[in-house]
Amino acid sequence: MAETKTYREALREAMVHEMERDENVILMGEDIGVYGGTHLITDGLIDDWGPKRVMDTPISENGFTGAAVGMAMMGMRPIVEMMTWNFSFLAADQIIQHAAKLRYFSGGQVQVPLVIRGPNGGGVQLSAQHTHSLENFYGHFPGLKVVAPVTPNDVKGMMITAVRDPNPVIFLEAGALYGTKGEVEEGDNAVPFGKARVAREGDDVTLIAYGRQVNLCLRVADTLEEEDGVSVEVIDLRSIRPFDEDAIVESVEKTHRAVAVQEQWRWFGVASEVAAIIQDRAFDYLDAPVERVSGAEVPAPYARNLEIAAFPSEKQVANAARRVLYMEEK
Amino acid sequence: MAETKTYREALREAMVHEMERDENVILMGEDIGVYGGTHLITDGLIDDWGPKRVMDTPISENGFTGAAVGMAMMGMRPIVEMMTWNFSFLAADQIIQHAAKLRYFSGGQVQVPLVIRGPNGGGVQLSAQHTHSLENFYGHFPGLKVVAPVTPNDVKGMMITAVRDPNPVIFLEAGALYGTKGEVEEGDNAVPFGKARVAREGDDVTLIAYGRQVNLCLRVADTLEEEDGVSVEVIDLRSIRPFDEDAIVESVEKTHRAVAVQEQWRWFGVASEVAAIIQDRAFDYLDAPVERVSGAEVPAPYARNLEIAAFPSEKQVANAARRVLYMEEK
Amino acid sequence: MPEENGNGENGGVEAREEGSVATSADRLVDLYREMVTVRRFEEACQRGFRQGKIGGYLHVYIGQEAVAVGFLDSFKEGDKVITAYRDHPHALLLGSDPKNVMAELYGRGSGIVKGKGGSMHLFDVERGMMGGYGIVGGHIPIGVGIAYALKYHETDNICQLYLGDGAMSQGAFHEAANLAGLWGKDGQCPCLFIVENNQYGMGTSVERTTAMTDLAAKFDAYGIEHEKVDGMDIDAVLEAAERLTEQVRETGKPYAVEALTYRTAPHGAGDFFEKYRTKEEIEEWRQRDPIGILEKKLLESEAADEEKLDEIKGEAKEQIDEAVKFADESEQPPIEELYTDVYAGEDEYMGEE
Amino acid sequence: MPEENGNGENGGVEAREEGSVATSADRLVDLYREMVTVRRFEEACQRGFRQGKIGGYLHVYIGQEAVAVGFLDSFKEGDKVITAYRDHPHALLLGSDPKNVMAELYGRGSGIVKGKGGSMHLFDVERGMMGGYGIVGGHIPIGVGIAYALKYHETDNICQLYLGDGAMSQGAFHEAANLAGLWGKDGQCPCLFIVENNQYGMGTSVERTTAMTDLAAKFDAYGIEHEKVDGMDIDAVLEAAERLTEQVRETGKPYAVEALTYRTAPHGAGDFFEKYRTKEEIEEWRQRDPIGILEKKLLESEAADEEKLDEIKGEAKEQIDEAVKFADESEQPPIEELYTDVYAGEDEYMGEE
Ligand SMILES: Cc1ncc(C[n+]2csc(CCOP(=O)(O)OP(=O)(O)O)c2C)c(N)n1
Ligand SMILES: Cc1ncc(C[n+]2csc(CCOP(=O)(O)OP(=O)(O)O)c2C)c(N)n1
Ligand SMILES: [Mg+2]
Ligand SMILES: [Mg+2]
Repeated sequence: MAETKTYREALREAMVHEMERDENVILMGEDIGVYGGTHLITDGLIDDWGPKRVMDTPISENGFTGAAVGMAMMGMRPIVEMMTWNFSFLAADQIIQHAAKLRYFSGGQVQVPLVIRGPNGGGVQLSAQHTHSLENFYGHFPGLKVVAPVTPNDVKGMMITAVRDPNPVIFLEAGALYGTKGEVEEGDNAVPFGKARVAREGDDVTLIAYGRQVNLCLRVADTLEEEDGVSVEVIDLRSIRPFDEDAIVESVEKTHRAVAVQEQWRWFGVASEVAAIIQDRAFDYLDAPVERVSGAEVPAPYARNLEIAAFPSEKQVANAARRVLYMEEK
Repeated sequence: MAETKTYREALREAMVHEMERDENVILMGEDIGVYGGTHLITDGLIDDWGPKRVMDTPISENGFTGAAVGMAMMGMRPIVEMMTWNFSFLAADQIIQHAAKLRYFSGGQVQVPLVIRGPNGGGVQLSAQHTHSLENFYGHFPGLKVVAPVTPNDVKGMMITAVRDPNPVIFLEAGALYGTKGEVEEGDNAVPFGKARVAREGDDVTLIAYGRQVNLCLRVADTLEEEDGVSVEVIDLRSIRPFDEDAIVESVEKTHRAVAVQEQWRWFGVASEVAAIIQDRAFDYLDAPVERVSGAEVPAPYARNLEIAAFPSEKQVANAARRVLYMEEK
Repeated sequence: MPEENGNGENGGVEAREEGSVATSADRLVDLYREMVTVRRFEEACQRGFRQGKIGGYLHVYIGQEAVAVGFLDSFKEGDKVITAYRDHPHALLLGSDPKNVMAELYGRGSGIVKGKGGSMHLFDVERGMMGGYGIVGGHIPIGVGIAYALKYHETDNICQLYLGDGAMSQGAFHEAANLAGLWGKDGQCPCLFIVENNQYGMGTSVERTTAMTDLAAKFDAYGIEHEKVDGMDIDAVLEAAERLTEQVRETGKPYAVEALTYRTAPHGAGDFFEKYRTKEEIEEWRQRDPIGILEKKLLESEAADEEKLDEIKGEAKEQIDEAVKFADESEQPPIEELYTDVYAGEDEYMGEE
Repeated sequence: MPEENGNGENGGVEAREEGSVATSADRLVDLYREMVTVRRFEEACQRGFRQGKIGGYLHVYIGQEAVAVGFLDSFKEGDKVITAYRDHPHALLLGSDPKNVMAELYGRGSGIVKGKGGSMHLFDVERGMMGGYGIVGGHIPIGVGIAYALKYHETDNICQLYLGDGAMSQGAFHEAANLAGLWGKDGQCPCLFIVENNQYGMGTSVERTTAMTDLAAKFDAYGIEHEKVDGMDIDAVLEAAERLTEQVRETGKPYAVEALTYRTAPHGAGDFFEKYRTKEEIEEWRQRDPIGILEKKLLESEAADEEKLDEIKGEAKEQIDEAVKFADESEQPPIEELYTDVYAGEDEYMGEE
């Protein structure tokens, strides 16, 4: 059974599903209660669940994230809303130095079942301090899990998995897509971490992405199919740590060509890792170097025309695909 | 003219050199003055320069880094000691959201001539919270420059360049090597950013590293030469952002084989970027996939045997080189 | 509700050395003009946002005008101002052309920061505007460093550092205030903290963020003297501003003022619901609207008549209409601008193409 | 120099409900034993470090023993304790075997956290020891969250949260204390903040970190009540500990104690120079050594004679010698341990072999 729902609804549904199941699950964050959440993800929940299950916090990202770490060590399962991931630099010490490592430096005596969630990636004209894609930033650190679902079904299923995971999970939502709709399975549709999703099957070239770039790649795939007669496979990584190496290697063994697409900056990003993995594990299958398409190497500008130029475009991706196919760019 | 000096002495010499030249250059940080600096880099300087040029601060990494950003906007040139880079997660917001982006979001009205320096990388048994290599972490962000010198001469020359740079510079010192000696040029030996150094010339395989792994690679090169008759080129990246792509591409065009070595964790690290660049720009020259050797994918353990196993070893690097040469591992 | 100190019977302002009489009719009329201009500007922004001309986040200052107008009245050449994202009035009052400010919000190349920053990042460094900032609390350490630099360079200037009630929950506030107090011991930190306590950080009232709601008194922890001022009463603000800017200038020590005020507008342009406060509460505060209060005062004291006030309003409207027109007719920034201003110096840009 | 409140004439401790008499001879002798054991342990650590048996960072508690000994005397089953890296006494006093603690410092597999954490990261969760932490201030929010969870789970336990004077400059302290005060309004945060004010953070004295040096009073900003205690006087500490742990337990509200104490040892094992303080100052404080004070008290009150004290010292020495022997003879952790405890659950490890 599946119903059409927005990304926002699916996400909320997952959290409610888990709150019903386990009273250790609580929500906390800035303005998620009385105000309804800046992105309305938690709108109304404080009325149903009360302020103990839906806690408003002061503007203290490091403080409340750290408090949530303490709660998690005690068996609670906090889902912390980072109003946007841009504010998480303030909580980086608690996330990276504490949540991620506590189990290790306690010799396995504690675990930190904590979910930190919020919108990631660019929006519309949010400018330099409010536009970041932090997959690699958190994905670098052992002890964390990092996921970035793009479909409503995945956001629900991966949130359910995240809440049940005994480890800290960095849950990167496609902030620009809260209102987009898709089929969502009813009930418990837990989606495992570490498994990529083939968003579209194809034979000639593999586009590898996650988050809203998956949708961009799907559009590009249509274009390439129609205009260039190219059969495109699109892989949605969805899980950044753990990472599904096999999925991309297998695909490239079939297509012999790959383009990795990301909104984040190029250097030390996910696309570089993708390229490194493919050249390592599918060296003999590759007919062209893996291309990377990334956001422009500048802080995000405000003006809409500059901003559009700063995000990866369909044209860039299509041309990268054409290049690895040794076709003429357009 | 050159003299033998320790890394520590060379570093201090550079700072003093610039303090003499420009009274806007000040040092600030925790316990750098009265206490003499935990790593004795600044030992004695407060006596020579007084507390206005050598400022002790409270334990407020985000606060004093931010204050230094403000000072820099006003034309001062603070050199901030991060007692160790492990504490910089607390200042990540000031570094990434402010120092790096201020010039952009002010439309070029301000500049932030700020150096943040301190020991990076592992030491001996410092364990999980005190062992990080943050090259990729900061190297990802446009607006920052990131360098990681390993020789005494470079640490001096790159510090001089850093102080004169009108942009925020993340200066990652090889913390484990403060006491090591090398030839250091007298006077102004400014070393430009964005130029890698060929630490050893060779023909059969390229080892690419930075920081203390350069020394490890040089030892491996000796071994490979002696034991396996292999001629090894070693490239010291030294500058992470800007990055010298040409140097590694040229070397691989000659050797056809490369191993990237880093102490940091593998995922989204410098070595992945190196591999991505090489497969992109030297695809047709490569005779084997680029291998990556990284630190073990765990928070740093305390016990010495575990710690040693967690850092890249000569054996791992030598075997990676043998693999790309299609030779028997040892 | 605001406490009432710093105004009332003895709330008059001592004549400044320059000889201006604080509450002189002319001066109050000028300040009225400033408040009205700011208000018109903000209303035009709201319209622009609704029309889709302004994007991203937009935060207006409606209801709080007396605070920035009052404190910036004591701004002296060479002083610096820094604030968060609710920053339009600070730029305008420092003399930035409304045209360029509006153009910025419209994302135009003629914007005050070339269209690169938008509403939250107004800079006009020549005029002392050291920026608007988007990370709550993030600008506070920067402002303290600016104040320090002013002394390091042996000027007698000060930094006016504006911050919200919500920002006081941030660690950055704590660390920075502590540094200011510490450096101030040696007279090295001429920083005037101006807390714009508009009762809410987004939808969270002060009482819901801290058990100790006397925000001024929080500065005790840092050895920083402080007081409160009725931020709806321009006279009270002017008095505090003159006295305290002088004091900070002379001592080199930081000082904190909590201005009790209220944002009658929503937090941001996208904040429609306002479930966190009642219509009655907003109405109650509207009674104390700073422009309304001053209007009444001007009329009662016969410093101005209705006609004069209408004239001022008309001029303000005209000026802002022009700014909107300018913004609307300006071009988007040239696409090459994407890659400039990333780095200063030779290697202005280090990316691909 | 420490203020002298909480002791003196009326510094006696009220009898607890359980009927124990605070200053009973037996109890003081027991506490003496604890202090001496901790001291011996720390001295053995210093030796171990000099011998190269202990690596990394090492911070000992010498001079401060009365604080942890006194407060942990009021620890009840189910309570939690969290502190920074100067954490050996806290583990030992909660009942962790000195053998395993020493083995940890020696980096052995028999260490209390399997040799993975070292001196700064002692955990004994079963006994309530929620860890030692290496980032100054980092554990404070965690401790506040632990206290909250204790109430969320409807226990009547509390969290003893130890922190240094230096840690109070951290933003994390500010944010966490504010949360504690806020949650405490509803009785939901039974957290006892124990500031171990040993006068220095590394080489920086309190006066050099803040213009307002009354650390207890800094809790005013968060609506958290507070007091100071002479941390060199075990009697004073005991009195405060009993009274305040009960109060926090009953009210669910946080409370803060500033224990005035002194580290007579260097900050860390590698800190030889001590340019930041004079020999005289150290000597002055040594006069108030908590063990010395108690020793005198025991002898004067004839609660124990020299012989008894020697016996205790001997036993402590023996116990610690055994711990050292155990540590020294233990094996390093098996190399496979490198890859365990990274993740909980099925995918215990996700790296390359
Ligand atoms: C670190 C951080 N957290 C959260 C936000 C989102 N946010 C923007 S404004 C705001 C409220 C700030 O309130 P206050 O400081 O009182 O300023 P006001 O808006 O009332 O002027 C919040 C939470 C942010 N920008 N930065
Ligand atoms: C965030 C951070 N900054 C700096 C350090 C280095 N450091 C370790 S201990 C210490 C002093 C802390 O002083 P205090 O809190 O008074 O504790 P004490 O050592 O006196 O017990 C410092 C600066 C650190 N561990 N973490
Ligand atoms: Mg506010
Ligand atoms: Mg201390």
